[in-house]
Order: sequence, then structure tokens, then C-alpha cells
Amino acid sequence: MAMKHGRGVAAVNYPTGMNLGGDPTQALVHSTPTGNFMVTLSSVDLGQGMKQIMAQICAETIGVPTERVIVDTADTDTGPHCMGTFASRGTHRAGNAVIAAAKEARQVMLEVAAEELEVNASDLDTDGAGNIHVRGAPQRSISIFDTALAAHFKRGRSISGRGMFLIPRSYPDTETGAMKPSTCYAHACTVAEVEVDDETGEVNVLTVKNVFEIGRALNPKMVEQQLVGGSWMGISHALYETTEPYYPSREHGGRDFNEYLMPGPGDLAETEVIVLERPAADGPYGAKGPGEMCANPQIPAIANAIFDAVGVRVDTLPITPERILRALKAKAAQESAEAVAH
Amino acid sequence: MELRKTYFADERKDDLKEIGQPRLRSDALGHVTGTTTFFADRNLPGLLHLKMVRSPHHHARIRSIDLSEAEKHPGVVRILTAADVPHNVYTILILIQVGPEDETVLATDKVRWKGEAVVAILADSERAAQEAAAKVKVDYEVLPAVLSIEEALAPGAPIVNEYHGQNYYRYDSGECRKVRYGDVEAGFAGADHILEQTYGSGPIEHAPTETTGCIVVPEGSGRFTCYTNTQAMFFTLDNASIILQMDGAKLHMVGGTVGGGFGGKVDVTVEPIAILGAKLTGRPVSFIYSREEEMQISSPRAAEKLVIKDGVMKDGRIVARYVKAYIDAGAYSRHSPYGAQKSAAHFPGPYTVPNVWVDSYCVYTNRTPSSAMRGFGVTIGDFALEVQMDKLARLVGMDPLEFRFVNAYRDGDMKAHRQPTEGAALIECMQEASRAARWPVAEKYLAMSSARREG
Amino acid sequence: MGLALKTYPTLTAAGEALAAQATARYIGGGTLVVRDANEGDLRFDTYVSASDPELSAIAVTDGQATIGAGVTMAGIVREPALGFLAPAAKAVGGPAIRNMATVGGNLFAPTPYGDFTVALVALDASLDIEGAAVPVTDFLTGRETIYARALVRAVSFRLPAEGSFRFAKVSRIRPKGLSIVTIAAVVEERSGAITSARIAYGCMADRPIRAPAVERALIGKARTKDGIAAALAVATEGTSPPTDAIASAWYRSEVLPVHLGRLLLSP
Amino acid sequence: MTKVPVQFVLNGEEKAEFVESGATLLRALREKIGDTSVKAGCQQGTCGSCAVVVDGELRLSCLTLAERCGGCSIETTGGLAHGEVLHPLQRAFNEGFATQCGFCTPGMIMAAKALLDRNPQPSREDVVEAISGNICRCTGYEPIIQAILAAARANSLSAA
Repeated sequence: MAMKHGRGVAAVNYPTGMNLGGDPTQALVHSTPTGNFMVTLSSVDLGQGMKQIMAQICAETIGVPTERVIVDTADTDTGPHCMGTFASRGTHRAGNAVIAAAKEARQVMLEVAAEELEVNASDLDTDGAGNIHVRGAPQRSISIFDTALAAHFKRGRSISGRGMFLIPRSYPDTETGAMKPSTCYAHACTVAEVEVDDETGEVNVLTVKNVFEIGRALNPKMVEQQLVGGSWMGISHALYETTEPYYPSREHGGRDFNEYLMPGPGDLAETEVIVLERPAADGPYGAKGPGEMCANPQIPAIANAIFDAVGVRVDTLPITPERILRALKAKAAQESAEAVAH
Repeated sequence: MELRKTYFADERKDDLKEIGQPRLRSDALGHVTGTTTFFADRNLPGLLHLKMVRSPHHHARIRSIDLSEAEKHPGVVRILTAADVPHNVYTILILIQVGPEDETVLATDKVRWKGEAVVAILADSERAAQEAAAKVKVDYEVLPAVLSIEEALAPGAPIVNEYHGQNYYRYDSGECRKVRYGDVEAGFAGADHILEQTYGSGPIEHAPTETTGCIVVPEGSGRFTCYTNTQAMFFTLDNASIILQMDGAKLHMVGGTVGGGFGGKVDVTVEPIAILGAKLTGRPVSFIYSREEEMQISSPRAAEKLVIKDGVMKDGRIVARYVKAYIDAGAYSRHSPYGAQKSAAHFPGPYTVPNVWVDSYCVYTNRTPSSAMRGFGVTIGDFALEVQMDKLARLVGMDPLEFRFVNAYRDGDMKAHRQPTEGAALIECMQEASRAARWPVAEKYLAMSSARREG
Repeated sequence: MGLALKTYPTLTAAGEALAAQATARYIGGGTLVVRDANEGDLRFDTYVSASDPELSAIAVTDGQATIGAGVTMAGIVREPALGFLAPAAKAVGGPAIRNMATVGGNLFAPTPYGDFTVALVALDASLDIEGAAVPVTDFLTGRETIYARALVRAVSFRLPAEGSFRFAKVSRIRPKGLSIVTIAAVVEERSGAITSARIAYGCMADRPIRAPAVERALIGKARTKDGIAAALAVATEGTSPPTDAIASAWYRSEVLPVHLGRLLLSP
Repeated sequence: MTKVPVQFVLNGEEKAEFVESGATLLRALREKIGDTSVKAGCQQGTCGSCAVVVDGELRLSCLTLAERCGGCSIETTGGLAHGEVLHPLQRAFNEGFATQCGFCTPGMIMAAKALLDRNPQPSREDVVEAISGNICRCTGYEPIIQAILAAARANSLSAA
């Protein structure tokens, strides 16, 4: 037996948001009487952390700590319209809507504070810790708590804002395909190292080194969650997953987590994740959508690494031990036929 | 994870207070204490369980449905057939004017895939529903089935879906979404090498740990509250409104806490029929996919077939790229016409190629309808493109990473779909990968920038 | 109708209840039968169980082991006298499944499950079924017919000579996954030559089987690459591997000799 | 449907309920007792989302009959915290960003607890083995493995 080593590379990009646009998301932001802020949406958190990220975006925009923001989402009675969570659009579309709503709310908040401090709103700034002060004169300040109380009970103002984000829909030209599919793209490059058992076709992914460019890491730990989990799914797609192992035959499809194959905790590749940030012109604080892109480059990188290791190409996913072994046997048969011919 | 701040530092201000901070997730406390409320985490008195009777055939005509024994089964409260569904033929993307309506909520005269919903049983317990389902007698006349892209497109193939009239989706551009840029034949004629390869994939399941489902509660107000794990609240509300011919004001969707989606929960397959059940019985209804249904009935990522033909010069420049992409939609559209179109927009990948020809087909087969999944329209295309890139590099005798630098797109480059490139960063990702993986490339590639071309 | 559980103090009483009711099924650890019920298997509506403490007893005396059918995989792993069998018990499921799944249940587990039973086949185990001693291979042959509703009280076997038992489960997923092929072997050697060999396969048929051609080809040979070559050449004789979600029959046949060779040559 | 009385201790509290004979522990906990920290991910025994600890042993509640748990002591993630004081595993999962969608988390934490209760200083390999019956689709497992190792370290520090 021989374990053969190989490595491969792949580079990809990925569009943020629904293909061809036309996918709106709206947001509402308002303050409570004591200066907490509610973000109201109908966007869905699939587990990627949409609620937390929207809170951080709102907090940054208004100028308060994230703990002061509560996100209420995915109730169609209360939340304004969102197209949905898919197409790497959640952070980008909802984030922009939240920024717009938060900016409007911040403006009202500063106007109320200005009345209380008897200055111009344009001279005020927030310190990010819960206070509003005159720019250049931090001692002339009012807390956001007091500002909210004043707005509600004294000034009769609603510290609130409406936000809306829509990229107009593009219609492809029927003959040329000229179109505007997306406004920003995330990027990645992955190098994978594998070892391949040339007697059984089994593959061990030893390392994956992923570089992702995602615009802006709004919360680096949550970005890491997505990218590490996505990298695992990419490996899984490359080598394991299908509902129909003998496609197009419909026989023997997996019915459970034993039959539907995904790498287990004992199959993990040593995974490195490096993030670059080139802010997107229209992204919320520059962010692009990394959630889908991060699971793509591992697949071809592994395919290429397998070729590098054993000299056979499997151009059909998943690249199972069986497909590799068949390719190895075909190659051996061809080589021995050629040897005879010479 | 490492943030490499040296790249694009001049395009970024790193002075933000909340953005960029690794704050703990507000929802994680609920997760670790088991107190996060998922849609199924509610007990309702009088809850009915919905169980679907599904087609055992890939393609068959329904001669008759006999419910007489099932209806008498103890615990059965109501049985729904196509006749109960006000607007039984629907398609999800009708909301963005992508028709025609081509799928039945419950089968009428035909089934087009093995697993298709035919009859819905509503019973007091899951067991009673299962038992009654076993007593439903459906008389099928089995029809020839089309199971692969090749079979579907072969002359004289049986028609999978009569609402389309042919086994592919007809775009305004014809039988496929097209991209035409430059002169691909001239490109091939002038190329030093030409390489044509075919790639494929099988269907892939999202496999979230929480299966697709909903619980519907009829409210005293005449409204219906639907606790759901949909990925798109208003997709679900609006489609339910159309299917049930019910004013959207009567519908209240509550969700937003989902046990994994990955694109698998953007179809609208459980809510309308459960709402209908709640309406017709006046009782709360739960319709939750079993694990087997999640694996084999819920839409997978489509199987795909891609043919890529490239013309490449000895110095590594790709001068022409021709792509034919086929998406196996299964029996119904769901999101596949969109996915095939997204695929067309993605080629030729993150590279600047002067001559490009793309045909992207959405093909119907007698298979489980496929739909969106993480990387929709792109993942399998990227696999094919990037393996092809590796083959091309070896064909011209170049290092595979250096070969990509030669072709990488930069700001201002015109893409095949005729948008100028903005915000590119492929080159920098590859530069960093070269460093991190100790994969050396020539100095000239390390000096490149996405923001401008040399010289 | 709903399901019901009926518990009896002895296996004999449980057996009588089972015989009296066609829609009853015996429940051991529950990992097979409760799953069936959850998935809507309507062929039964009653679980029958026995609380007989004898079922969870392990006795190892005079080189003979007797394991109650209700002993769990975790119970095997914990038993010092059965240390050689721990790899086979650990091949079953994850930790939770091993705390539930029993030796008796594993005998009934359909391919590609039933890895522990492969070890029992290599050990030439005997089953106590209603007082009769039934060779495990005979039981497996009649598993869906004459023994379909048999209640196994215990399994017993001679302890293999020190170092003679070998076990390998080949899976796509680590550390817990379904089997591509499972191999158990009891190979005894003297003066550099194999004196006896019992080889069993899982997933090379619809139930665990012996590999008599391999066993014959090993006798008298050295446990070296050349010595086992003749045995590997007949590795697939008598097999009819299934095609399932994990692997095709073709693949199982192709890699069986490779894995058998590796197992036999491992130190 | 026959109902039978079942009594057990759940997270230190006596519980007595009538359940359907033949009902799973999963159903009894979720539907009768209202402990929805126990998740129904497959009801086949293949995902581990429903894992609980019964008399110190990890079990799958979807394959365990409630009636057979009479007199047992059952632990679930829903009862792991003491008021606002989190168990070290809960703290480690939270601070280690080891949860995403959160659906597998309670079962994962139970699998980890069963391990640490027997083996307070596990190796990475021990941890991998301990969670091998639990599926996570979001994280790629690494953050979970790291969180369990971190909880073990925190335990040893507090014991020292």
C-alpha cells in the first residue's frame, strides 16, 4: 500500500445578494423610554447570528453599546418586509436597512439632546458608552437614558427611524445576457493537502488553508464560525455528500445521518482561516456576504490535490473512494496496455 | 482565524466601536441552556398531526383514490386531497413573476416524482396518522420516467411536466439563459490549446439538524398563527395566501429561530397545507418532516452537468471560454430557473476572458424537485471551473496558482455579463494563500494588485 | 392504536407473551425496534421486554465466556476479562448507542449494522435459544425465518488464545460510521505457521458470514505478505456483498482483500 | 391508549406523570414535562440531538421508552445551570462560540457531560469519541471539541 500526498489550489468569487437584485429588506428602529433601542425586522436567523449582527450594526450607527439594542425579528405582524435569508443577502440587505433606520433614529435622538443641552444637533456626538456630548466639550453632555426620557415625556418626540434597502432589479438581455447580477463579490483562495490510499481510494484531507476576502468582519468571532463551518462543509461536499450515491439511479439514497455521509469529528482537516477586508462600496460598514462562498473553494482544491497525489481526475461529485479506485484501475489498465503496445 | 489587516488598509477605517468587535452572541445563552424556542418547542392542547401519503412511483397517472378505510380509522379527524386546496397549482417564484405555476400542493391526476404528496392525513396522534395513511388506496398507472438530464433532453422523451410543455424551462431568451461576449469561435481559432471537459455532481442535502416543519394555530380572531422555520417569512406568507386564496391579513407567520437552513427551508412545502388543515378542522396542526422526509423528500441541491471548453495561449491567457450548464431541477421549478440563471451570470468565474459563451439550462426530470442550497447556482460551477483551471495550467506547463494570477480579474475589467469589475480581491487572496501555504509564486505575481493593472 | 410495553420477570415468560401475540416484538436496548416504531412500522403494536437479571450477566470461567443477551456494548467494553472484544463493541454506534444496544439485539441488526456479531462469528459462538445451543452461523442463516422471533438468552464462546483475535471495521466516517466491510479473525500460530484460522466478514453478504476458503488457504502458512497471498486471492469467494448508501458491491469486493491483508499482517 | 404512571427524578426534581405505554422518553420529556431542551432531530438514533444522561449514562431519549426509566435519575441540558450560574460546559460553549443554530447544542452538551463526569481530563481523542454520535451541521465540530477541552481545563482549575 502507498499513501500518496498531494496538494491543490482553487480560487473563487461569490456574489452578495439575490441574483439580479430586486430583493428588498426593510427595518424599523425605535427607542424605549429608558434609551434602549429596538430593531424590528422580519429577517430570519438560521443560526448564522443575524440577530447579533443586526444589534451590532444598529449600536454602531446610533452610537450605543450593543447591549442596549434588542432585535425583534421574523414576526410578520410586527416586522417590516424582508425577502428572506438566502443568497448571502442577510447581512448585506438587512444591515443596510438597519443602518438607514438607525441613522434616522440617531438624528431624532441628537435633536432631542440638542434641545436639552441648548445647542445645535450638528455639534453633538455620541461616545459609544451611552452619552451624547458637544463635540470638543465632553463635559457638556447628556445620557441617552435622559435623552430618551425627555423625548418621550417632555418633548413628545419619537426617537425612531425607518430603513429600506433595495437594489433595483436587473433584467438580462435576451441575446447577450448583459445584466447586473450583483453589486459586490466576496473572494477566496484555498490550498488543500491530501493523502490518498492508492489501494482503496480513501482520502484524508490533512490541511486546508483558506483565505477569504469578505469586505468587513463585522464580528470576527462570528465570521470565524461561518468560515470554519463552511470549510468543513466544502470538504464534505467534495468527498462525501449526496442524497443519491448512484445518481441518476434513485436507489440507495440515505435516509438518516448514518447513511447520509458527512465527515465526523474524527475526520477533521487541520483548518486555517485568514480573512482580508476590502470594504464593499455598498456594504453595511463594507461587509459582503461570506456565508455561502466559504464552502466552495475546498471542493476543487481537494479535487486538484487528489490529482496531484495519484494522477487521476474524478470530475463527478462526490469524489468517493470508489470513483478514485475505478479511475486508478482504469489508469493502470491503460498504462499496461500502452506498455504492451510498445 | 487571523485578520490580515495589511491588505486594503487604505480603503478601510478601523476606528469603529461595535463593528469589528468579537461580542458574544446574544442567542448563545439560550442555546447552551436549552431555552431557545424553536418552532416545535410548544405544546398545544388538541394538536393534530399531519402525515403525507406520498407517491411510490417516479411517474404515474392517478386512476383513483379510495379514502373509505382511512377515513374510518380511529383518531383520524380529516383527510385532505387536491380538491380541498383552493389554488392547488402553484410555483414559489410567481412572487417575482417567474412562472408558470407548475406544481401541485396535492397531486391531482398525476405524480411526477417518487415522494410527491398525494393525500394529507390529519389525526390525533402521529401513530393514528401513520396507520390511516397505510389504509389510503391509490390506484396508479405507472408511466415511463425520465431520470437523467440526458434522457430528459433526448428527442421523444416523455414530458415530465405538462405545465412547461418540454423538459426544460423556457426563458425569455429561449431554451436557456444565454451570455454572449466577444467572439468565442474566433477565440478558439486563435488559441494555442483547446480543452473541453465534462463535469457532474449528484444531488446534495442540506441536512439541518432540525427538520422542516411548522405548527399552525387557528386564532379566535379568525386568523392563523403559523410557527415556522422558513428562511423567508413573506415568501411563505404570500405563497400561502395564493395557495389558500386567503387574504394575507388572516396570516401571521412567526419564526426566525431556525435549526440550520443552508437554503433548504426556502421552499413553501409545509405551511399552506398545515394552515388549510387548521382552517378545516379548527384545531392546531403540526406538520414536521421526519428525518427520512428531510433526507429524501425535501429539495436537495440540484445535480448538475457542465461542459467547459476553453481556448488558452502558451503564456497562460485564456482567450475563449464556452460553458454549457445543465441543472437537474427534478419534476418542478421551485427555485431552479433562478439558480440556472444565477449560474449563467457566474461564468466565466473570477477571471477576465475576452470571449465567452454561456448556455445555462434548467432541465426537468422525474426526480425530487431540487432547489436552493448554500452556493446556489455557483458551487458546482466553481468545482468545474477550478478543476478546469488546474487542467489548463498543466496543459500549458504552468504552476496552477501562477496560472490563476495571469487570468484573475481586476477592477475595471469588463465581465462577460457586461458589468465592469469593482472591489476585486482575488489576487490578494491568492497572494496570501501563497504565503500561508508556502506555495511560492514569481515575484511579479506578488506585486500585482486587484485595484490596478501594471504598467 | 398506540403502542404498549409489557414487561415480564423472566425471558421464558416474555417468550410466551411473544408467541401469543403476533403483533408483539421483543425490546432489548430499543435501538432497532423503537426506531422502527418511530418511523411508522405498523407490523407491531406491543413491546415485550424481560427484566431477568441473568440477561445482563457476564461469566468468564475456565476459558469459556458466557454473555447475557441483554449485556450492552458498553458493558462489554467495561469487562476486563473481555478486553480483546472491546474494539468490536466500540465499533457499534456512538457512546449513547453503546449504552443501550445489546449483544442480543446486534445479532438481529441487518447489514450494514451488526458489527459485533461479526466478532461472534469469528469466535464460533454458540447461542442459547430456549435452552438449545445454536451455532451463531446457523442462527444467522435462519434469522428471518425459523429464528425470526427467537429469544436469545446468552452467547458463549471459548476465549481465543492471547493475541489471536483481530478485528477491523472499515468505515467512511470516523470515529462512528456504517461499515464498508467489517472483518474479525481468530488466527493461531505456532513456530511461524498458522495452525488455525476463523475469518468472518460483515457487509460482504446480507448478514455476517464465515470465509472458509480463506481459512483453508491460511493453514500452514506464515503470516507474511507472501504467506497470506493465496488466502487473499480467494478473499471474496462465497461473498455476495450488498450495494447500499455507503458503498457498492463492486467496491466492497475490491477492497476486501486489501483490508483483510492489512488486518492479518498487523502486528 | 393505555396510560401508565412513571416517576423519575429530572434534574434533581421528582417528576410523576402519566404517559402512554410505549411512549419514548423524548416525548415524555418534551410533551408531558415540558422540557424542550431535548430536541427531536431524527427519532432514529442517528443525530444525538435528544441525548440525555440516565443514571450517569448517556442515552438517546428518542429510542428509550419512558416507562423503562421509572426510578431513574435523568439529566438534561435544561437543568444544568444553577439559576444564573452556568455549568462549565455551558460557559465554554457560550464563550467559545461553539453554537451556531443551537439545535444540536443541548445534546452535544449532554454527551460532553457524560464524558467529563467519568473522565475529567479527557484527551482530544476522548472528546472526539464522546461526541461521535452527535451531528452538528453548522460548526465543523472543531469549536465544540475546543469548548469541551476548555471546560475540562476550567474544571481542573476550580478543583485545584
